[in-house]
Amino acid sequence: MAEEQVTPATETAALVSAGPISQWLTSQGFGHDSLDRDHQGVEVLKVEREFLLPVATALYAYGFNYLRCQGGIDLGPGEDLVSFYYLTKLADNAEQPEEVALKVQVPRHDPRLPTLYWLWKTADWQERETYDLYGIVYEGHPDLKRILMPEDWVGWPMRKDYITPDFYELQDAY
Amino acid sequence: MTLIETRTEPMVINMGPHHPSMHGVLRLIVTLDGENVIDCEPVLGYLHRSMEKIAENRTVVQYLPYVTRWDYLATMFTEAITVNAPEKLADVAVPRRARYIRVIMLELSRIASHLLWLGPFLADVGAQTPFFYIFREREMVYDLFEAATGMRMMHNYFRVGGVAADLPYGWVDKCEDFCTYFLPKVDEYEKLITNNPIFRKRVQGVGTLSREDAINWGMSGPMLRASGVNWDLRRVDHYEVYDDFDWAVQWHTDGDCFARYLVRIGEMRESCKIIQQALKGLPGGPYENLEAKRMGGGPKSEWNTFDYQFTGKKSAPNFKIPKGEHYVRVEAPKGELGIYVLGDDSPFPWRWKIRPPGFINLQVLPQLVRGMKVADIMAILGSIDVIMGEVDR
Amino acid sequence: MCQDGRRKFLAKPTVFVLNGYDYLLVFLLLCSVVPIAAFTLSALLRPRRTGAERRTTYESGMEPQGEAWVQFNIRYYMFALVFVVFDVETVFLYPWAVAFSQLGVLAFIEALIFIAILVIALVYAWRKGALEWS
Amino acid sequence: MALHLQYFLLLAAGLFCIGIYGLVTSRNVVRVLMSVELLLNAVNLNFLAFSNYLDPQEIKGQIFTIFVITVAAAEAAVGLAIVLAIYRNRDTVDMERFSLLKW
Amino acid sequence: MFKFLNQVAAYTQDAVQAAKYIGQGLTVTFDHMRRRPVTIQYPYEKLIPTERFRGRIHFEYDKCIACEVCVRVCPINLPVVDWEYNKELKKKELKHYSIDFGVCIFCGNCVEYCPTNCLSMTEEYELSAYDRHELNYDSTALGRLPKNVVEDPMVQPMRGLAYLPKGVMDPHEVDYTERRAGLRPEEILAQEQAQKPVSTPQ
Amino acid sequence: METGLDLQRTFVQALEGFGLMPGVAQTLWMPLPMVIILVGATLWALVATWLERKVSAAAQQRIGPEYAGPLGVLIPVADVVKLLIKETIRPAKADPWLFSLGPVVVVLPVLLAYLIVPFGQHLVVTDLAVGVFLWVSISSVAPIGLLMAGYGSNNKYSLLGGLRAAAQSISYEVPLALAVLAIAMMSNSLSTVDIVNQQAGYGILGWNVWRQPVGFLIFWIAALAECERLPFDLPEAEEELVAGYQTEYSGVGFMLFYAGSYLNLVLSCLLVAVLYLGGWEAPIPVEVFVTGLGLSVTDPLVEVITAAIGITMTLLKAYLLLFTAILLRWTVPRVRIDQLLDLGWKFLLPVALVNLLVTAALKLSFPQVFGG
Amino acid sequence: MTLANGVQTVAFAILTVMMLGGALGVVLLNNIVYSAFLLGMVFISLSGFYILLNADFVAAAQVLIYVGAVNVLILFAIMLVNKRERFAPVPRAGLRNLVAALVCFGLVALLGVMVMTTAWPISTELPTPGSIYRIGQHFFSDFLLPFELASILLLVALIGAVVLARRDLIPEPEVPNLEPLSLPERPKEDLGSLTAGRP
Repeated sequence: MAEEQVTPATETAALVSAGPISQWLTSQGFGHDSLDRDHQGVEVLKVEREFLLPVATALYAYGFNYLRCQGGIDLGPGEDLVSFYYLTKLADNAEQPEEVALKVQVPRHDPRLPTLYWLWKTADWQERETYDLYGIVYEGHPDLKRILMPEDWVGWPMRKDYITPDFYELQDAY
Repeated sequence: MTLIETRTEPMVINMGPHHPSMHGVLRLIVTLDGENVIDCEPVLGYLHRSMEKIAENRTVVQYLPYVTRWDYLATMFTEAITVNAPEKLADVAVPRRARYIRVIMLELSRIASHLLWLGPFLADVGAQTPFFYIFREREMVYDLFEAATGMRMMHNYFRVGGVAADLPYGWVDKCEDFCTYFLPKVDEYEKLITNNPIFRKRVQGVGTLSREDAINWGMSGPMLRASGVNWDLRRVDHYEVYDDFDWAVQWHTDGDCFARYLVRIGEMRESCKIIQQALKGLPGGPYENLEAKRMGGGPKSEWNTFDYQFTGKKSAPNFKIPKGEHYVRVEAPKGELGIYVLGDDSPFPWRWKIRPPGFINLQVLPQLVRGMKVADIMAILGSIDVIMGEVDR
Repeated sequence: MCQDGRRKFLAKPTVFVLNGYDYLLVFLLLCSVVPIAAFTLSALLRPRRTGAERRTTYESGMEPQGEAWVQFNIRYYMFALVFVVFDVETVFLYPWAVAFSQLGVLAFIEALIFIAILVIALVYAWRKGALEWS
Repeated sequence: MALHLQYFLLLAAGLFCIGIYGLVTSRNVVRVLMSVELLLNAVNLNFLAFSNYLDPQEIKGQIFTIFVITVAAAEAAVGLAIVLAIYRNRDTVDMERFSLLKW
Repeated sequence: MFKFLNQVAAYTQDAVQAAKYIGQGLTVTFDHMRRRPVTIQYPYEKLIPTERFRGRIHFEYDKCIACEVCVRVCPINLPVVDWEYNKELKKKELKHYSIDFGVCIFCGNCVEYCPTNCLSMTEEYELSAYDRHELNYDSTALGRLPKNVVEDPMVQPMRGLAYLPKGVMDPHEVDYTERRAGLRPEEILAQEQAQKPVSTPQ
Repeated sequence: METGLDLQRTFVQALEGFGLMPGVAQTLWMPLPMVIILVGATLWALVATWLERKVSAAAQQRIGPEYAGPLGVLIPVADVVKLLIKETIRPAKADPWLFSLGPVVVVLPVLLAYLIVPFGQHLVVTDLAVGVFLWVSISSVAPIGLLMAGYGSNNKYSLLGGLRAAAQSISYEVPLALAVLAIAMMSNSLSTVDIVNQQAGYGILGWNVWRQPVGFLIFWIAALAECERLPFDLPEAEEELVAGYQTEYSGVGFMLFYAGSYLNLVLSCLLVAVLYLGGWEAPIPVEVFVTGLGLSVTDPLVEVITAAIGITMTLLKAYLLLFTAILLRWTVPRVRIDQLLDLGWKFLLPVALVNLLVTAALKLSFPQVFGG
Repeated sequence: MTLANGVQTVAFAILTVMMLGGALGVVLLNNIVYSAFLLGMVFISLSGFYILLNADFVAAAQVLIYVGAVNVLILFAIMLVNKRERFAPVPRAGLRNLVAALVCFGLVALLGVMVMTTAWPISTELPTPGSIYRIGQHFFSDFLLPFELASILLLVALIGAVVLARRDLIPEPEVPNLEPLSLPERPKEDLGSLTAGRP
């Protein structure tokens, strides 16, 4: 299913023609892989977590001042977790501004990656939410704790191998 | 200047979840020094229903009734984004008439949402009366919704490939009536509110967010535009048929609560203008005319072609979301409402990430209220325009 | 003067010359009957239920955090301070105002000086930020 | 029963002595200040009693009382400000610990 | 001194301006006092639900083929379709059908996708009950005809904005039987034909 | 001036006519006007709450109370009954004494101040020499009650609300007192009856509002602030403090606060009417008609009619002001605490001082116009 | 006994009880807040006495200043230093208090005897109503200097009090309490132990 979709993409990364942003990054010497463009033609870059911070900083310097959306993906039970970032160049009277998506795969047993809070403040709650739902730990985040789920919740609800506890199902309906 | 020393014990006070002005079930843990706010921590999740998890277990048809519960005041937008995501991923063509109907509905919904922002915002700074005035107009919008969709709030009207039903007959006329009725009412609100010295004093210079901060904090919608960014997704993304109409992006450079107020008031006017234009340009005209033309034109009439349908092709109950991923967004009244959808060629999406504008906009609240007065918390929170349904999802 | 030898030290009883103040006392008593009556009536009529939950302090539906009896901000005190001064001032000015028509220009000038000095106090408090909140 | 000067004087004496007691025994500075207010009020009562019984025409006692009230208000303002200042430095309102000037 | 006077003048001007704008606001609220209240006094006046209104679901037992599409499109698979396979007829035979309106959100998906139109939405919205289990409607209850607001002599029926005549914004102003805005397609056609008697539909 | 209806004299004389001792007759008379004024005040406050509902409803295109009595006039009665039979909950952590005494201390000064409201030459409970000054001074007791309630509830909202209420109350007392001072200066007396008499004779032209327009505005603003009406209702700002110092109160405690606030509002309106709008004087002096009709002012019937007109006029003026206050409440937003105090200290206080001095100067220059 | 006389006697009795009870409460009660509120009661009862002594203006001023201003000031001050403070016990505190009480009692007795034995030169003139005019005239004739000095006293008091009560904010390098606010009612999760992606 999804593992078919993304994992092979890393192997065939060379086959995907690198977009302008990828080329620029390469020219600046930032290691990354290009994945398939997404359905709207936005470049998707795969970054190792060690290089997330430099690549993100480079993109910030490049002009991507707006972190649109940050979230997590679970590639399936036992598979890696992904943290994705959609970046945009926000400007006045923009016409089709440049966009780019970053994806960072982290192993399920060690889901750690650096926070982007210090680049884009908006990552604050979005990363907290991803942490809350997927258990991806963003190192360096100022206040990483559960945000939507109760503080004492056990488990990461959005992971595909999460087993829904049966205690709340239709609590008082009958 | 020297200040009076204020090293007194801070008072930690809970505002919410059961508080008259918390816009739902938000909880703020506010640390006060007298009347001054030292710190504020929002606590969310009281309305969390795990909408993303639900989405992973529902077909689009099944999921559509849920989405109006995100932002239950701008319901059309949640439906629009929910059908846009699979629709664009599957490259489903949408008839032109359906797009026009969508725009009309979206803009009506924007008016309704802004109205129900205006009332509580004014109530937050202490004026109760506008709350009743806005309900008068909002009820009319909802009457129109009810006639077209069958429900006042939870419409379930948008479909993959169009909308659920054509506009009922007489609807276009009444919608025009509403627009002509509504614009003077906005002037009346402005007369009542805009220049009121107390209101001005309460909101001007309060909760100021600079352009850089607004972008960095990921603000969107009126929050962003009030901070001096001319950024409206209707213009940026050219989605639906907004390019057909003559309208202006509302933006201000002050970045305070008053600028947000002006932006939203302006947007109501613009929305009204868009609706008027869309009603005029509706392909095929109002339902009754179109139907008459169809009846007159016979089965092979040009009025039966694709662009004059209200829906391209009725989606199957088990409509499959094709393999692929993308991030779609619409300009909701509160800001950028986005969906990241990852399909794997099954009726259920593999990942359905919602980017609610309220959630992102709310996180700047502690930043804005620090150092302000207790009363400013309400003004600022009101000006952010959060709906806990979409913040907690 | 001292008619009664036994109680000669109680020379002369008071002569109460102010009229209308007996009304004040009686009215005060009558007024205090109102809340007492309200409380009594309500005590007879109202239901009585017990329970720990209903007797908790309201704090937006959460358990109250910490004491409400905390030290408070000094700004309120500053206003009270300025108020004391101006309250005393009004007390001085009332006799002046009432007797003004018999006092003449000199009194006006004297009161002007009086007020001017207190305006200095106001200006001082203003400048020193005693009337500020931030 | 009619009211006599002596009643008021006795009352004032009582109030004064209660004030003295509070002044001597209180450990809380604010209570000490309140006791001082009691003393001043006892004096005021005396003034007014004398004014009414001994000088009913010129009522200079009333004038004195107003001045005493003024002084008392000023005293309260400054006294409490001093209390606050000391409290800020010593973090206590205990009289026994305000022994800075003792030696 | 002059500067001070200027300040005072500006201050006064501000105060006058403030008073003016507050007065302006007062005129707005004062003006509303002569307008007709927009409230609809609910139990005595009621809005007639629109044609598309999604009220309580009506179910026709005989039409149902127990296909369970309604269950599949329902967000929470709510309808309970109890059927048995009749081997002689080689058909599914419906035994029982029920919807719990305490849980139903009236999204209308079941009605929209029902292949035989045995489900329909009625205009009935007053579903209150003393016990939530009373809201679990079985096939009989689902088959009852809905109550109509217009038929109730205690109620003054009114129509929502969309069904009022053109130009009328207040339902209090017109009788509910008055024609709504817009012509019917046949009428438009008739009008057109009246204008152009020669042209015939192709 | 011994004109006008003097019920007390008539009553006492009548009783003495029955052979009662003067003292006893006086004693019998004493509680009568008091009870009447108390009942009247309560009634006016109830009418004020009803008006509040109706006017706000009208301003918001609603209907408001409709079914409780004709036009819903019985709704205040229903309120009172409801609040009386409601359970009174005292929080476990609250201080029982302060919590219970708070509302009483708030409501007592307000009730007491009705003592000095005149409705006619002799239609006043008692005409005290210190009149308005008494009102100013006893209304300064209210902050104590507010602090009691706020502190006694042991609730953070209550404490904040109580402190705000006290701060607000004291801040607006000085401008209020100074505005009254200017009036007292013009009428050379603090007695409310004297103040009205001083405005009499010229009909609407003689009213103090023309001579004291600034004072009128100051007094009105300060009175609204003292009553905690909407532009200044910070102590119970529901958006911030839920209900301020009233948060923990239910049943009768709440009722006392609620009644107290409306009693205070009615009282303020009555006092504005008395101090600035000529009290019981009609816009055109009644004497003009009386003499025009060839009747004597001392004619008993004329006296009764004059008294009735006087009472009506006073109430009419007061309710006109009340209406303004209500409409204002439903029009404007609430000010912030710092703006409130700024307005009080940095605007009203200097303006009131200047107004006082200008009044004094004018009085020196034009003694005729400004009360000799 | 006339009516007015009766009212006065009753009033005197009530006020005496109020005043002495309140004053004793002020000095004896443990809770300083109660003391402050009782102080207000003492002030009000004193103003009642003033009315009995034909001083209506002073009575109103008493309420206005003492209750409305000074008492509020005291209450604010109490709330400012409102810390539950347990005073360190002082040796022989009971004895001290007893001695003080005895001395005070002696003082009362002494004063009482003095009051009762002195032949007061009581005036036979009747007090005139309208004391406020008289006070006004005094203020601007023989008491003019004190009148003006009073304003200076008030000015000085205000300046002194403002200077004392405020302290100029010295820009200390003190870091404002940076530890994040926490939710006390729920246990916090340990971030370190979450690495293993447990279901």
